[in-house]
Amino acid sequence: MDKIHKPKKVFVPGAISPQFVADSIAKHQSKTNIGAHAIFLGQIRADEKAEGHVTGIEYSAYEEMAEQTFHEIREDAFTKFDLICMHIYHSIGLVPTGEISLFVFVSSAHRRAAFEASEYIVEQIKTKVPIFGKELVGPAGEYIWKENK
Amino acid sequence: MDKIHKPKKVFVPGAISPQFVADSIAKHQSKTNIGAHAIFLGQIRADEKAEGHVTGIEYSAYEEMAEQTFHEIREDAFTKFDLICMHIYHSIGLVPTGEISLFVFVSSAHRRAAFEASEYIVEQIKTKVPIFGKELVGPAGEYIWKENK
Amino acid sequence: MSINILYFGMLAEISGQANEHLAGKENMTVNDLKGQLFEKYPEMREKKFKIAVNQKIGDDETIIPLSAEIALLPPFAGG
Amino acid sequence: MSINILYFGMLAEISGQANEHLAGKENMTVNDLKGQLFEKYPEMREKKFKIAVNQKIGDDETIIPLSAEIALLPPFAGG
Repeated sequence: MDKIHKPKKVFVPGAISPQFVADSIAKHQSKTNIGAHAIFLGQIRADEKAEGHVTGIEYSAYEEMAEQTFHEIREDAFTKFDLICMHIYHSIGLVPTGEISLFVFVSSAHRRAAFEASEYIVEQIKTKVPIFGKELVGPAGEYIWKENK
Repeated sequence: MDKIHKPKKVFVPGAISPQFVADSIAKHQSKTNIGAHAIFLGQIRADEKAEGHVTGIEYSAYEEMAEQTFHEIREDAFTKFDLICMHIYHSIGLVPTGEISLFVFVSSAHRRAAFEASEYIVEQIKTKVPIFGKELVGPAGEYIWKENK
Repeated sequence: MSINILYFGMLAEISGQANEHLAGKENMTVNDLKGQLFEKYPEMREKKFKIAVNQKIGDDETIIPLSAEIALLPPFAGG
Repeated sequence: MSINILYFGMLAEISGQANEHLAGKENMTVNDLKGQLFEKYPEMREKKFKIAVNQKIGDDETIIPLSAEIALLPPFAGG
């Protein structure tokens, strides 16, 4: 499956659950050439803004372009790093504070490739994928458009 | 709890389950200052040796010194990186091929600290902690003493 | 020639819609389109955004082909 | 003076035990102890190992204090 690198569905509605992460890990235990997994999880912070605390982020995306960009990031990372598996999941829609909105999971024989790929992929996602986020703040439900640095 | 940095029990008997990883993640969802989790998992490879495939690793340790060294690595990492939480778990005893023997879990407000700390901690563990491993190979149960590079 | 424009995030708020068709002309550039947009939606002048032409980020000189899909993309916030 | 020595991994296999007490003397160094060990277990000469004195890695010149806990540590394999 992974060798063909078919475009995969990245967007999942709402938060990504810890159980989903566990199930993904468990699926890789039959791949006995894997020695290292690096997992990155993005979690929604309750940042303090002038209007109040952030209570969640509502994600939207230019989905067709985003899925295509995720696919290109995958292909590029497989070329650059000696990886066995790679999975990327991103939330779409509302993700409340404390919940997970990004799950990047790379696996390799040795740790170096996993570490490097994990960081590289996250940076690529932050800068290249057309995903937009409304930070919901305060009890009145005001919002601020989020911008990656 | 995490601010006091009390020495924590690192060794767990046998393999570390994906469910254990999920439970650890879930416990961090109430910490709403966390924005990034980096997780490293070491998985046992079925490496091919002259005597046959590796079927598992039997870990032993100089436990008192190892726990103390893990504690020093923790303290050092908290000083070096802007972390909110850090957890390290390592197997002791037999871990079969495909199962997880190391779980390093760091959390921070922003991704950079989590990435850097994750890699640093894993390297420190590999070189400084007195843990020993017998790679069990082939059907006859022969073994080779493992050595980190 | 009519151009299909998709608006995202705060740009959809300014335009008040997720997409619309604007009149275009042959060999129109992204810069030409921006001029039209700024005239119609003066608020967009102050906003930071990129324009994707058929799902590729273009620059001001990029030519807009016939029946292209144009998207106005505010700053990215994924992750 | 008697020194308590812990053996780990392949060194425990060579010594045939997890720990033992060896006779020591005042101001004995790690190097002196190695000499004793190599005499008793010639096979250890070819093995790579570190010696921990009271849970700190020592070098050849490290003095072994009274009632120290000594550990022979083969290459680490954690992770």
